[in-house]
Amino acid sequence: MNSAATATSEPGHRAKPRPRRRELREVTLLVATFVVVLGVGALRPSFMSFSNIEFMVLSSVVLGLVGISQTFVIITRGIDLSVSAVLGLSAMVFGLLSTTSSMPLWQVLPLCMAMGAVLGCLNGFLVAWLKIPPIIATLGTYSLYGGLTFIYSNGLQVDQVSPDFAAFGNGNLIPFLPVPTPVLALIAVATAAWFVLNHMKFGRNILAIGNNAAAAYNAGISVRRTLLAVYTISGALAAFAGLVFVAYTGSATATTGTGDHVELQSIAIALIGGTAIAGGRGNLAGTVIGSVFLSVVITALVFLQVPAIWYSAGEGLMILAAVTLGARRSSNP
Amino acid sequence: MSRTSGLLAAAGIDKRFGANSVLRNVSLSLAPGEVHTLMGENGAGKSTLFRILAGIHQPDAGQISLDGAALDLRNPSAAYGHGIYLVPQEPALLKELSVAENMFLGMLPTRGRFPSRIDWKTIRGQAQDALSALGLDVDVRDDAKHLSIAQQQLVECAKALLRGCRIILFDEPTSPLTGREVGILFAIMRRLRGQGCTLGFISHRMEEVSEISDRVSVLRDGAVTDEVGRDGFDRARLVRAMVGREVIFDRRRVRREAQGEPVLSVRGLAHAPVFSGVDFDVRPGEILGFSGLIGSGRTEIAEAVCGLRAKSGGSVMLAGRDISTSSIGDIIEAGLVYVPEDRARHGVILPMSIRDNATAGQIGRLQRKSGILNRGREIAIANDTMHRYQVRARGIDQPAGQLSGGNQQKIVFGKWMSTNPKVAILDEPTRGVDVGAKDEIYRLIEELSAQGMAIVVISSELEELIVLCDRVIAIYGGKIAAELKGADVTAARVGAAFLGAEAH
Amino acid sequence: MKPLIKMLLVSASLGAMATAAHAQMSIDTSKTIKVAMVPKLIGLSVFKANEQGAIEAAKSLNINFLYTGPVTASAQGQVDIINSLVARKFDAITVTSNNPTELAPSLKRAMAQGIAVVSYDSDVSPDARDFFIQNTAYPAMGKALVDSVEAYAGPNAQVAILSSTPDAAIQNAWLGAVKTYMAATYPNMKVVTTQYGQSSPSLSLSAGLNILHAYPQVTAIIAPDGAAEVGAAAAIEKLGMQGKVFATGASDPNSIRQYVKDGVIKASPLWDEVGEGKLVMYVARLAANHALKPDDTFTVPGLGTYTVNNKVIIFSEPLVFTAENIDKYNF
Amino acid sequence: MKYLFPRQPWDRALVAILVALFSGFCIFTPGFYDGFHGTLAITEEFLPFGFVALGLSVVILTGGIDLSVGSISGLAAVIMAILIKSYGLNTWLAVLLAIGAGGGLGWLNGQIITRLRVEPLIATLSTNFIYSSIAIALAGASPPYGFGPAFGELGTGALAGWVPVQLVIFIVLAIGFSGLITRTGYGRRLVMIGYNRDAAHYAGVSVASVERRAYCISGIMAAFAGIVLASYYDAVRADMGDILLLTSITMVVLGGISIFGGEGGILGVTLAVMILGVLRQGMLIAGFSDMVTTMLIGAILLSSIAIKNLFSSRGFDLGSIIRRLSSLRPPERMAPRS
Repeated sequence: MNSAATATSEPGHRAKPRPRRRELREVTLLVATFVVVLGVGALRPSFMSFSNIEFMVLSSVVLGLVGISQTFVIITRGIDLSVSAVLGLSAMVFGLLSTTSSMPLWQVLPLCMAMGAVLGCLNGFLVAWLKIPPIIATLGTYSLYGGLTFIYSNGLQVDQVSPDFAAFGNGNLIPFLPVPTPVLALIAVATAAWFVLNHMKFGRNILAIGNNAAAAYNAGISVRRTLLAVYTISGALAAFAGLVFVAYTGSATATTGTGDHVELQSIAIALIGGTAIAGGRGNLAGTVIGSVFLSVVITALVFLQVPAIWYSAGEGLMILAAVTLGARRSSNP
Repeated sequence: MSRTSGLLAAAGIDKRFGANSVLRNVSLSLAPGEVHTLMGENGAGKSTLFRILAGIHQPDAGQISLDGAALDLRNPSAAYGHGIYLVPQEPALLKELSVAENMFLGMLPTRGRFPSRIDWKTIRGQAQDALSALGLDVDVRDDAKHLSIAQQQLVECAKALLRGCRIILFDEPTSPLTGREVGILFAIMRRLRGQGCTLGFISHRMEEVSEISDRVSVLRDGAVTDEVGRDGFDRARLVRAMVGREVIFDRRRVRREAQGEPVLSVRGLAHAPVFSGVDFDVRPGEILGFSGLIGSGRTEIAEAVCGLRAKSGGSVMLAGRDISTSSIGDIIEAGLVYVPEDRARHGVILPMSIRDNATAGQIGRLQRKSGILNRGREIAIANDTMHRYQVRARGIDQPAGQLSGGNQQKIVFGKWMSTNPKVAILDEPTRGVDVGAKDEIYRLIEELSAQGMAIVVISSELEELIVLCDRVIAIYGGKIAAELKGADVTAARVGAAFLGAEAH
Repeated sequence: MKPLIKMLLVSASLGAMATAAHAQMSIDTSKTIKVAMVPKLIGLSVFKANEQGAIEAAKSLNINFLYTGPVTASAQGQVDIINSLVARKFDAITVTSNNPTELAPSLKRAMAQGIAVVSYDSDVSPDARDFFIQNTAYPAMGKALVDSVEAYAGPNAQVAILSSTPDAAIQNAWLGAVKTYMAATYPNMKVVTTQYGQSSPSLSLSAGLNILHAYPQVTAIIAPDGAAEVGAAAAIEKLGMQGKVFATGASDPNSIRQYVKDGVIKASPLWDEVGEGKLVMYVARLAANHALKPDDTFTVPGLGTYTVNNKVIIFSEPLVFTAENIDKYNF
Repeated sequence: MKYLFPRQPWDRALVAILVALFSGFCIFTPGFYDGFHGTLAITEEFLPFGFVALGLSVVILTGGIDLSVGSISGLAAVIMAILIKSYGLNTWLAVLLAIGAGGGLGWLNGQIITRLRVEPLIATLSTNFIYSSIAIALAGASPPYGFGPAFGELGTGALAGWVPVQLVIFIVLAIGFSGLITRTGYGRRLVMIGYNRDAAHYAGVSVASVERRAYCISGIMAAFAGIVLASYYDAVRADMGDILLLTSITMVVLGGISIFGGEGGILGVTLAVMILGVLRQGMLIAGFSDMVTTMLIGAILLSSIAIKNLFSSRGFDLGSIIRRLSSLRPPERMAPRS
């Protein structure tokens, strides 16, 4: 609260070299994940079977993808609640196109992502140009895009997708490498996101805006264009997650995404991963590992025969724990 | 760095914010190789003028030109393009980013084609070189949040140089700095001037102005009232130009040795590592000075005494009552108030009315048993504050944000004084306040003291402590380093306490 | 094998009976009436199939038909819609409810204004509707589900249940019937876990995978919910456990066609949703005409003769989809 | 009563919109105007949102948010139902206890936010998960229903046969909340915190305790909404509050309360409750489907804030509109200071 008064060193010389505090949340999470896997695995050996581990990783992919874009948005001090609606719409468009038309995968994929980008772009416009607080702007578009899904689907649902689509969701892209394509996609997207955030101007501009938008503007960074791009990417990635979802599950309904509260869960994993809700600081590796961690914990609850009704409570407690642990560490000046 | 000579001129500048006319037909020219100082009361429009020159605001009318060529400064980066850089009063470094990145903000060099990567090595190297050139020893990889305000200002200077800016405007840089830090800043300003840079400077402190300036322009109510060259400096003339009347300010209070029981008594106050072992007493009618550098712990001690900040040990007795564990509200109720130095952040709530602000310190007392506020008393208190401190406003329902800075400060002052405290701690009561208002505030403090209030004044201005205080405590490194009273409160001794403290 | 074959025979003979029936009641269709069909939510293909049948029937019955429902499966959303239908002076409202009791007050208000209320699929409280069309008798459905498990996973099957939500009325009724019948008929069959898919495809799939990982002894999954059965089947297929674990449930043929053909689902009971939609319109027309008594019989051309028993009409015996017959149904 | 008359341009605009909407529906939508009582009875369909919105207003005025209102109302209703059905408690005693439970849950939110220093958004997101789990667990497979006609009066009854009980309670509560915010010391502190928490802290306001009480109030109102819903439906469900959140936030924001805290009043919220309620019911009666209505509410939320941002503190005159639209520079927020 009193940061103005806490500067203690003098100019010209530093009293002591400060240890540079870097909280390595991703390492903490990785350790925690292993602890859970080993612990539950000791009680229920099948928990550690390859197929179960593959499943736990695979089932975190969709959330992980959305979490990455959510991380970018949160770094700018924003929030994107519309991701789940975009995901649902994209899943529906992709699924219906794959069953009702003969468009090949390589055409449908960019089409859906472009659609997601357009929807995200509208969010960006509302936030950056019309100055609507992100939580309100994306709450509004959440209703709008959710409605679009209903109108588009007209009561239909996707029950199965064509084989090449299904192969995209379940097969291995590289033969002899037992890593399913969605996991590869997540790794690729996460690596690209990490590169953008740490080694490209665009990424640094995002961080600068999250720290202090006015200062960034004064330094010649186009705040509005950057925000527009961040929300656009968020929409495109959510759409991509929708594709992965359909390809993996083979089904989509009008409440896909919104019904599963992907928007809240993606925020949750970003926070568990160590991204600060106040913006300016983000941890992509943490987000990705956070999504795996969430999936591992929920699966562990099943294996430990905890009644299903308590899963969401577990999720809530986990967010609280992650956030309070983070607050403890960063509250020291 | 191959720039033109850099004669920056503004002509006929008008600027309004909503209904407020801030600048009216202002003309100013900054010549290369000179330090041109802008003086003026709060709300005179100094910062606005600099911000217009730096492209942050756009004028409603008028023209800015560089070496005779008209400029269109639609945003700060356009200004950088013409070599103009503004060092803001409170440097806006991005806390979570490294110092090096902050310095290259908005112009990060990249290498490679696509995707072009940020060239971190070059950034770090150049940033370190630029800081070393200014004599600042900071690890550029460190996060900016670890720098002091003074360090941040020097980083801002380095930023300007990195951008090849030769016209650097300093918006009141010295008010958060200690004397020693000001010395370092001035040395750098002189070096820049020697290199042919054009420097703009805003300050309230007369000594600083006469020390560094080659030319002074005075603004009053949005218009230039005087402009003098170095040889024409005359304190009285400048002050008159600023306030529009004569001000006598070599006044000195008759120092008193207050008697009687201490009304506030602090023992063993500690909160490691910020401060520890703090003991002091204040008696009714006494003005106690707290001297010390920013970051010495003086503000933290005061806030801990007033319950605004956690403490790990020690006791605070107010009029014989232990208030060490009381809440802030109870402490104010018991008669101890702290008037913070940062008006905009801690003092006044800009969107709320004068009435709401003036009564904000005593909501509890205005409440009836039902919890409903006594409107009549609220109005009475607000009117009384307006009257007693001569606040210039349309009425008590005007939002505080529409008032000038000086009038806001008066309301802040009135807000805490209207709670009728026994002890008041005033933190930098004249920070960022112009000469005329300063004089008025000194008079008010003396008046309150004469009525028997015990007052603690925290200040980093030597002159202020000597003019006002009966007794001065020097704080260094979170501890009481020296105590001076009576005849010992002289410029030499208080100055020595600063120096002595620094020798530790 | 035996019970299943018997069941198939029963449903086949029922169909034969229906076509053989002749006694046709004349329905007064002189006046155009407005009838609304309110599903649990719009956007699910099972309800869409009802709509398909209803539209067909509405034409011949001189009905001005409207299909409208909430976007999420919420009772509140349905109440809002029912209230608006009352205000718009519909002649009959047909509804499958998200909650039996929450809808009751607004349906009672509709009845008080002379609007005929017909519930189908999921019932509302008996005093809040004129007639209820039950898809199929609960014990019959429970029996069909358990029998299909026994047929392929044997009488000692370890069964997992994957339902929609803990308080889904119709699912709970079926599961109750499943457990009763199981306990009475196959004492060695056991339910080892109950999980919920919230009627969401993704959550159902996760729950299905979780079941298979966490309970390796499971040999059959009973998933009496559209999304749940698909999720369970997809989970079995993903893990390559076709032939080791069998899924059954209550889902429309289009959703499970692929899995039935792949052998993950051998038999899955449901009923003819399109036909049910037709029947709903007939009953709505009759109720609006005040031509139906609480205990009555009537005949629907193309569907058969139905008995009204204390305002309840059972649509049919379970219709069991298998690899042989599934291509005959498209909904 | 003078202060009840809308003085803010925003409130006046809301009044105009409400009047236009209402008369528009009365004229163009057959079935909307259903006699005086029938039309008033429409309010029963949406006032539970309004109760939540009143409580949320208090939280949003402090600059916070409460995402757990939906699960609190579901949980409170389930608690009440169980107390009545399983423990045979007197209905009204059970209602009181359930409202108390709602207050307790809100208080717990406040504790997490102020003691653990968790962002309100995150804290209430987490407790939303937790509370809904508890509600589902308590409700079990067949949640109780049927609480008797006396209890039903709360949700569907009408005073003197024509004024819905819900409406009477809402008006009383709205006046009470308006007084709480504008007239009491607590309200003053609330607004101070919303505008500038640091300044409030320095002025001796116990920020944490004011906030805790705000979340407590929000919890109480959410619980009350849940109980009204239970009465209206004569049944409870664990997830019956889920639909409350988005619409209630929309009502608060459309009502002119700034999501950043401090600014706005209850009059605006009351008007927004009526506008959104009338709009939704009117659209449904006019035959628009649920999703079109939902989309429209989303669009209204966006355009209302956009309009407010474009023209805030600059009045609604044509000149300023043109100026704002022609200038694409970011607004200069900083007050001039030197």
